[in-house]
Formats: sequence, structure tokens, C-alpha cells
Amino acid sequence: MDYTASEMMTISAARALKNDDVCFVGIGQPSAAANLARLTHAPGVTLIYESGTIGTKPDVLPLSIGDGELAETAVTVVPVPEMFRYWLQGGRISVGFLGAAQLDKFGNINTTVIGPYDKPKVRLPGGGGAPEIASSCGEVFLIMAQSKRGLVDRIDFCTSLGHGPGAGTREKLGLTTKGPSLLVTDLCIMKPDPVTKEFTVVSIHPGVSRDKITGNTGWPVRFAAHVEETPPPTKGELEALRALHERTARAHGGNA
Amino acid sequence: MDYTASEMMTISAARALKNDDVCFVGIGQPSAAANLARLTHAPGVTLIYESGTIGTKPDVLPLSIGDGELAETAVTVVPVPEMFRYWLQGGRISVGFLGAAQLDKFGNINTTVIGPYDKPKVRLPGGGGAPEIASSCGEVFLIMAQSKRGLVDRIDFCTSLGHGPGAGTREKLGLTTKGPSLLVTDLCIMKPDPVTKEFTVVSIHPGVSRDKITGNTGWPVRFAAHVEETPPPTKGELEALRALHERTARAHGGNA
Amino acid sequence: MATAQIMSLREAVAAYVKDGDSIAMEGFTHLIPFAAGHEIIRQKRRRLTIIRMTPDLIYDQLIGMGCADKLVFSWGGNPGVGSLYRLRDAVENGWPHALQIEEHSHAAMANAYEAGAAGLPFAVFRGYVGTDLPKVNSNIKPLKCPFTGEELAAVPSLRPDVAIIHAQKADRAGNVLIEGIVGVQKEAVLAARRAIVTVEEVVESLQGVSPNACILPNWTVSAVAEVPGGAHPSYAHGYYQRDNAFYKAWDEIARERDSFTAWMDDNVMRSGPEAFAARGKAQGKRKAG
Amino acid sequence: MATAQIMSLREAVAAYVKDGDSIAMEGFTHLIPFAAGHEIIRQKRRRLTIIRMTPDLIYDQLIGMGCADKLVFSWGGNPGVGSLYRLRDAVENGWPHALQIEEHSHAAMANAYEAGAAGLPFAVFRGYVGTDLPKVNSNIKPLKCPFTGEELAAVPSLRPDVAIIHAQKADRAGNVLIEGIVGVQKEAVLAARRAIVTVEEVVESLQGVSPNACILPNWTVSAVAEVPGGAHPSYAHGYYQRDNAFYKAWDEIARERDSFTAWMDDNVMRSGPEAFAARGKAQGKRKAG
Repeated sequence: MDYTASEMMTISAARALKNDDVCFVGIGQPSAAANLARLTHAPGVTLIYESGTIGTKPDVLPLSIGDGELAETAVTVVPVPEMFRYWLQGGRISVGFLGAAQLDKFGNINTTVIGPYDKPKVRLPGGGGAPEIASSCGEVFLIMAQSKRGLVDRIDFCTSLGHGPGAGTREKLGLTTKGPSLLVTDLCIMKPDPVTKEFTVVSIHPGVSRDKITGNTGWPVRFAAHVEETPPPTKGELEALRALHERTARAHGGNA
Repeated sequence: MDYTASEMMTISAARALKNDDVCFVGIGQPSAAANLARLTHAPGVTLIYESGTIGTKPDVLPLSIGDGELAETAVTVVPVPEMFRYWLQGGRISVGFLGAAQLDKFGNINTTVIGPYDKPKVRLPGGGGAPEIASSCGEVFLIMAQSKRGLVDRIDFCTSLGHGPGAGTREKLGLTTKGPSLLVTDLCIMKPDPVTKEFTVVSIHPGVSRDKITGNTGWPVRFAAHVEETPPPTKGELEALRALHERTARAHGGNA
Repeated sequence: MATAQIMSLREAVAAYVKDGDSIAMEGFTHLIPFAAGHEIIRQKRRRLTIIRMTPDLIYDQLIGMGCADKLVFSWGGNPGVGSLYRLRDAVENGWPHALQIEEHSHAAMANAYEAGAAGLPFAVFRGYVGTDLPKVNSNIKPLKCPFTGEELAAVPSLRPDVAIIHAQKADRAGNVLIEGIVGVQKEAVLAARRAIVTVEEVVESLQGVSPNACILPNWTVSAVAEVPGGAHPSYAHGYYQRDNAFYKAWDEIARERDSFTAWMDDNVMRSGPEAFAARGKAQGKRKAG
Repeated sequence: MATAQIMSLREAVAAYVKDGDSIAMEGFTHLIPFAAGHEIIRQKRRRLTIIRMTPDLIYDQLIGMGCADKLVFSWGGNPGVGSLYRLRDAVENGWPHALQIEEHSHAAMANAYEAGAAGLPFAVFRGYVGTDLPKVNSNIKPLKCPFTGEELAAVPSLRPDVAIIHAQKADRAGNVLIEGIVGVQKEAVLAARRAIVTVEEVVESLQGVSPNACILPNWTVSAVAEVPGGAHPSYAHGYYQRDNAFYKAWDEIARERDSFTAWMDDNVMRSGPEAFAARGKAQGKRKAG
């Protein structure tokens, strides 16, 4: 079956979630990937949205993090302060699943401003739940389309901590969580180098060249000693993803 | 109609509650007085028990602060941490209604130990909600039978703050609440002297002599310049109180 | 304690929202009090400090119409769609006038409302670790645990002058019921000096709900106003769906100053709270699909 | 994350309660886990630190039977009746052995559970002002607000090894529903490393309750055991009333060591969790009067 690079990205991100994970889901690409995991190999995965919905099983993708589907299909819905105190800060989440506007090679995220904070060229939405998702979840999966504008050498503002300036930073700050352990793009999969924590290509999506990856990364990207080829989407994965998008588009009265 | 000293105490305590009060109710005598107020002149009074029941209207007196009647007749029931954070500490309670084992002339309460803390002669139940009821409620009403053992010159342990060693103490500690503003016993009604904050007799129940009050108080008790006679219970008050006790005794399968 | 009065939204805003007030209009995606926001715009309140975790379209509109001098927030976008162009225009270009911002994370704001409701001067949480936000916000301070020495973050509690929320139901006595995604509405109301609640309907009694239902007793609220559909294009669980198509359409409407102003003129300035009933109904109870 | 196993109470206590553990058995008047307490006594656990806001009869029994070395509490009486004589005998006379106590106010313990559930090392609140409790409890420390300078109180968070609670229902997947007076049970479970929940009944599904019902998802609980009547002489909202007559009778039973030991022997040591079903039923759903 034919598939798009974006479908490959969502599907390979979905594969990383395990059946017994408890996942704090960011909106957009992370939400598509997390729900695809639930609809395919990980039916038991617990999805949590910052709106307070715990163990939610939406039939269509929510446009926001608080659509009605999320509450209607949840095991329970808790107040937002409780969500951030008991569930996120309480250390009950195994995986935080986030997108980003700007990302550096250590997985530090900028979703605040392009340009100086006081006189921004572009004012982005801001941190939302991400600063504490990044520090409190057992580990963090990142998903974003690969480009030099997105994967940059230096982020303009550190909204959410990855590995800071490199290995050892999180430990020095007293964190016991892993931080970013996976970056899935439309071209490849990267993981932090075990020693330096720099994001390194470990798997390349079918048909993508190394040059294309290098050309779309804002830092001199490294490849692991053994780089695999990402298995292409299965028929089941693709059908589940497309059906999900189709249901979503119908429900939202437009493109999703 | 004939009445007992205990009935006079409960009824004159009940009279102090106003229709628009929000009252944090201690168990025992305070609960009887607060519910009597609700069943007579103050049908709109909001009664709150530390178990989390807000705006409760029990048909019988609860034996504990968490009997089923309280939840079944409440406007809503909140978790105990929320009760102490949002409702008590949040400054939403106008009157705290408490009993005491030992009380001094400045309304400081001991419900912890008789004797030294580490080797108590009698181990009392402890503070429970009272330490923060005493500091966070707009004002505190106290109710207890009068005796030299109860109304003492020095309490063995300060479980809950009244006016400390005297006027100005609460302000020095940063409190903006009034503290104890009323003490109702089976013999009389006392209020803090406006200057010294010492509990002073302002009203004597019918048929009680000054000597009896003096003889049942552990400090040299003072009488206000104008001492009134407490109006005796009305027929309506007595009937409401007796009916309440009768319903309660039936429901608890024994004396209440 | 004073008890909620049931009145019209016009009267409630006139009585309880003053120029220069700090206002928290909350509702986390669900139950956003749009009708009340429009009423504030129509009554031309000025110099407001507007507080909201997710400014959403409702604050894009207040900002674009010049009601606000300051915004306290933690995520300022059009969820799943993109930017809030009126917010960006104010921050990037000072239109219609400069907007001061105080920026937090969701965890910080949720904790700050909670601390406000709890009558505390500050909130403490494990947050902002390794981020740049404390460098640009002096209201974020470190605080050491007196037992373990761990360094945590502290922020001042939020104590708005007014909280405004939308809820499903109130009874005739003014007790308010919220169900579904309850967000930080209860905390915002309890943290505020005054509170206005718009509701889908006023009913005889709230009997029959769970003993632990999220209810704000009438003595915690200043005014209750019945405004059916009053959360549109947000939604009311059990009444109508989120109008996701409108959220997408807003991207186009708000992108340019002219189209924004024209839309506000047609749909807010020359309209009233009554108009919301039809907007809610159009969304229906169930998804089209 | 691991998911709750449905098993017998005997198995659950054997698997999850160890000698020397710190244990929080909560339930604020309502839903006190008596059957689980009896099982711990029968299985002869020793050197426990037992944590509970209101020790109640359940801890009077554990203390009198020699299970506990330390008690953390805030109000230790028989509500509306009088003393807990076994607690007093341990504190006043060291029978059956000395009992260390750590004493707080309700506000402090409620906040400490909340902080434990929230993963914080301590709780901060406005408490103990002007009282003698900080003089006898070194776990109460002053803490200054970094913004206003106000002095507040701090206590370490509670993080028990095990939490044990009783609830109305669990579904077959092990999700737990609590209704009515919910107390601090949710916080105790989320603050603890392991959790056992006894329930009145295991049902097919929890569908049909409020979207905001107090539910503990199965991955927050270690074991669920069905024990009908398991809260008696406390009560289960919707199932049976509080046995106030038994609370009064306990005053007589527990006053002397001999009568206490005889009662425990008859009703606990030579009994089992099955016995609770009849005790709950005897209380019925409605009041006699």
C-alpha cells in the first residue's frame, strides 16, 4: 500500500507506545499517534489529556485537548489542578508525548517565542502543560516533521527541558525521569546517544536518504553505528489511521 | 414548661447562630445547638461538618461527624483535604462551633492531655479539626458544661488558640479572625471583655446564682457591668430540641 | 454570607465587573463563558487584567477589542488550529494597544488557582525545572523543602477580583452544578472576590446528582444568569457539542484587523446574550458523523 | 503500569502487608476498612506504623492486639462516645507495649496526604497558629511565603508503604468507585506505594455514574478484594447504615483488657472476612426509626 511521510511518522510513533503505558497526550500529532496505538497493538494503553480526562478512548481525534469525546469515553474526569498535582507531578505517567515548534539536538523544546522574548518576531502559544510533562513523566516521546526551521542548532527560548546542554544535566537538577528518549519525524527515528544524550538517527524510513535527513536538520546530525530501516506501515496500521482521520474529518465538519 | 440546665445551654447557644451564618460544626453539644438553630429561627444557616458535608440538614443528630444522614441531606460532599483547604482555610466559614475538655479564661482550648504530654495522666482525643477551626473561622462559639475541672486557671496543653495570654495575641500572630466571641455553659453566657479579652459573664440563666457560677469556675470569674438574665427556653425551642433528641435516640438504638 | 442573585447577564456584568478589575474567565476547552465575554466587550470595560490558562478565542476577542491591559496565561493558541492572531498582534505590534503579559505553565496556574481557593498566599510545586520561564517572570521563585532540602518552585496565588464561568445548571436558590471536564472553574470562583456564573438552565432542584457532584453552593457566587448556549463555540456537556468548524473559521476571521472588527461588530456589538441560544442549538447534542 | 488483581482479602494482606510497614487505613467515619484490619490482626503483623486521621475502633483493635509500634494521628477518640481505651492504655500504661505517637491536626494530615498524592516532599498550610503542638512534634516546621513573608506551617508529606481502604464498588477490571463521604481515601491510595481496596461488590461495569465520580483507575491499586459488609460497624453509603449502637457498646468492651481480649478472640481471631456480610445486612439500608 502507498503511504505518505506523515502517515509513516504517525505510525512509527504509535509503535513506541506499549500496552501498559500511561501516556500524557499532547494535542495534534501526538494525539493521532497515541490513539492509533490504542486502536492497533496497545488496546490497554491509558491515555490522559491535561483537561483532566483519564483513560479516555475517543472514537475520533479531538481538535482540542478538551473535546467532549474525551470526557464521554473516559474512566473518570478530574479537575485540572488535580491532574497536574496527583497524576502528573505524582509520578504516575510513564510516557509524555509531545510535539514542538523548535527543538535542539538535546531535545530541549521551544514553544514560546521566535526571536527575543520581549520583542518576539513570532509569539508562539507558550508552554501549556509541556514544561512539567517534560520533567515529571517517566520518559518523553517527541514527534514533529523534520526541517531546518524546526530542528535547530540553538533554540531561542527553553520552554521545556530535554537534556539541557547535555548528559548529566537532568540529574544535576534533581530529576529522576529520563527526559526525551525518542524523536520520530517524517524522515527517521532518533534516540539520544547513551553517552552524550545527543539525538542520533537510529532508523530511517523507507526510501529516505541520509542526505535528505542531514539537509533537513539544523545541527550536524549524527547517525548511529547501526542504522535500521523503519518497517513500512502495515495494511492494518494504515487502515486504522485512515479510518481514524476520516471519522475525525466528518465529526469536525472539515479537514482534521 | 420545665427544662434542664443542659437544655438551657443548648438553646441559648443555638440562639447565637444567625440565618446567614456558615457554621463549621463540632460534634456533640455544638451539633445539637447548630441543628436546633436550623430547626427554629435560622432555617437558612449553612452547616458544615469536617467530614466534607456542606449545607447538610440532618433529620437526627449524627453520633459522629460523618454519619450517613449528613451526606444524604447535604448540598454537596467534598473530599476532606478540600474541606480543610478551600472551605476552612479559604476563609469561607463565619462561625466555628466547638466544645472543649479544658478551657481557660482567654478561650484557649485543651483537648490533648491532662498532665504532661510525654507522661499524660489522661490522654484525650487530640486536636482534630479544632486548631485550624480556632484560627480560620470568622469567630468561634464555645459550648460546655461549667465546672472547675473544665474552666481552669491554666490549661495543661494549648491545642487550639483562643486569645492566648490576652488581648493583641491573635493580631501579633498575624490572624485577622476574631477568635472565641461567645462561651455558653449550663449556667451562663460569657463574652470576652472588649479590652482584656477575658471571658466575662454577660447573662445568667434563670435561677442560677452568681455564687454557683463562681464556684464552678477555675479562675476568679468577672461579671460584666450589666448582666442580663437569659430568656428561658420558649415552648417552640424546647419542643424542637426534645423532638430532635427523641428522633436521634430512636435512630441510634440507644441514648444520644 | 450573601447569597447568589439570579439576574440577567447584562445586570450581572454591570454590577460586578469594573474597569481595571482582574478577571478570570475559566473553562478548560469545555464551558468557556463566551456570552459573558461578549457582554463585557459590549459594556466596554477597559484596563482589565485578564487571567486564563488558555486564552482561547474569548480572550483573542477581548484583547482585539481593547478591553485588556494585561494578560496572565499559560497557553495562548487556537487549539489544534494555530495562532490567536489578535493576541499575537497585541504582543508583536501593540495593536490596538500594548499588552503586558505574565506567562506561566499550566501546572503553575492550576496550582496558583488552587492556592487562591485555599486562602494561601502562594503555591508550591515541582515545576519550571531547567526552563527559561523563571528568567522572564519574576513571579516564579525557588523554595526549599524544609525537610528534604529539595528545591521546588513557588508562584503567588491567583486572587482575581472577579471570576466568570459557565455551567450546566443552577437551581432556583442559585446553587451551581458543573459536570464533565470541570477544569479550574471551582478554584477560580473560590479564589475570586466576586463571581458570576452563566448557566444553560435554571432548574427547580439539583436533586438526583451524585453526592459528590461538583457544586458551588449559592453563598460562594454573586450572580447567576441563565444564558442557554452561552458557551458557544465552546460546548456544554449534555447540551451541545464543541463547534470545531467555528474554531477553524476563526483562524481566517481573526487573521486581519478588518475582518476581525467586522465580525465583532456584526456578532457581538450589534447582538446580545439571547443570540447564543440558537448558536448552541445549531450544534446539537450529537456529532453529525 | 501494573494493574489491580482481584483476589481474596487473605491473599491481599499476605501479599502486600509486611511486618514493619507504615500503613494508612483510611475512611472518614464512612467506609472504614474493618474487615481488612481484622485480617491484619489475624495474620499477626507486627511493628507497624499505623497512620490515620481518626484512629477509631479499628486502630484501637490493632493497638490492643499488639500490631503497632507507632501511631500517626490527629483525633483519637470514639466519636460521640468517649475514649479509645486501648489507645489510652498503650499511651498511658504501655500495654500491650509502648506506643510511639506522632500527633497532628486534621488539617495537617489532610494536607500531608494531599502532598503525598501530589508527589511533593512536604505540605504547606496556615495551621497550628499559637498552639503547643509544634513543641511536641518536630515534624511541624515554620515556612515563610517568598512573596508576602507570611509565616505558614509545613509538615512532611505522608507516603505510606501501604494504603488500605473500603469502597462501594469495583468493576471486573479493578477500577474502584467511592461515593458519599469520600474522606482522604483517594489521597491515601495515591500517596502509598501499594494499595488494597476491599469493596462491597464487584460489578460488571461502572457505567452510568457521573463523569466526575471519585474513581481510582485499576493501575493505581495493587489488589481488590470483595468483602460485603467489610466496613461494619462503620458504614457504606447505599448499602448499610453506621452501627452507632455498636460504637456505644465498644466503650464497655474495650474499657478492660480482659473483655477486649475475649471479644477479639471471639469476633476476630476465630472468625474471617465472610462474617462481615451478615453484620452489614443486619444494619439494613434505612434507619430503624
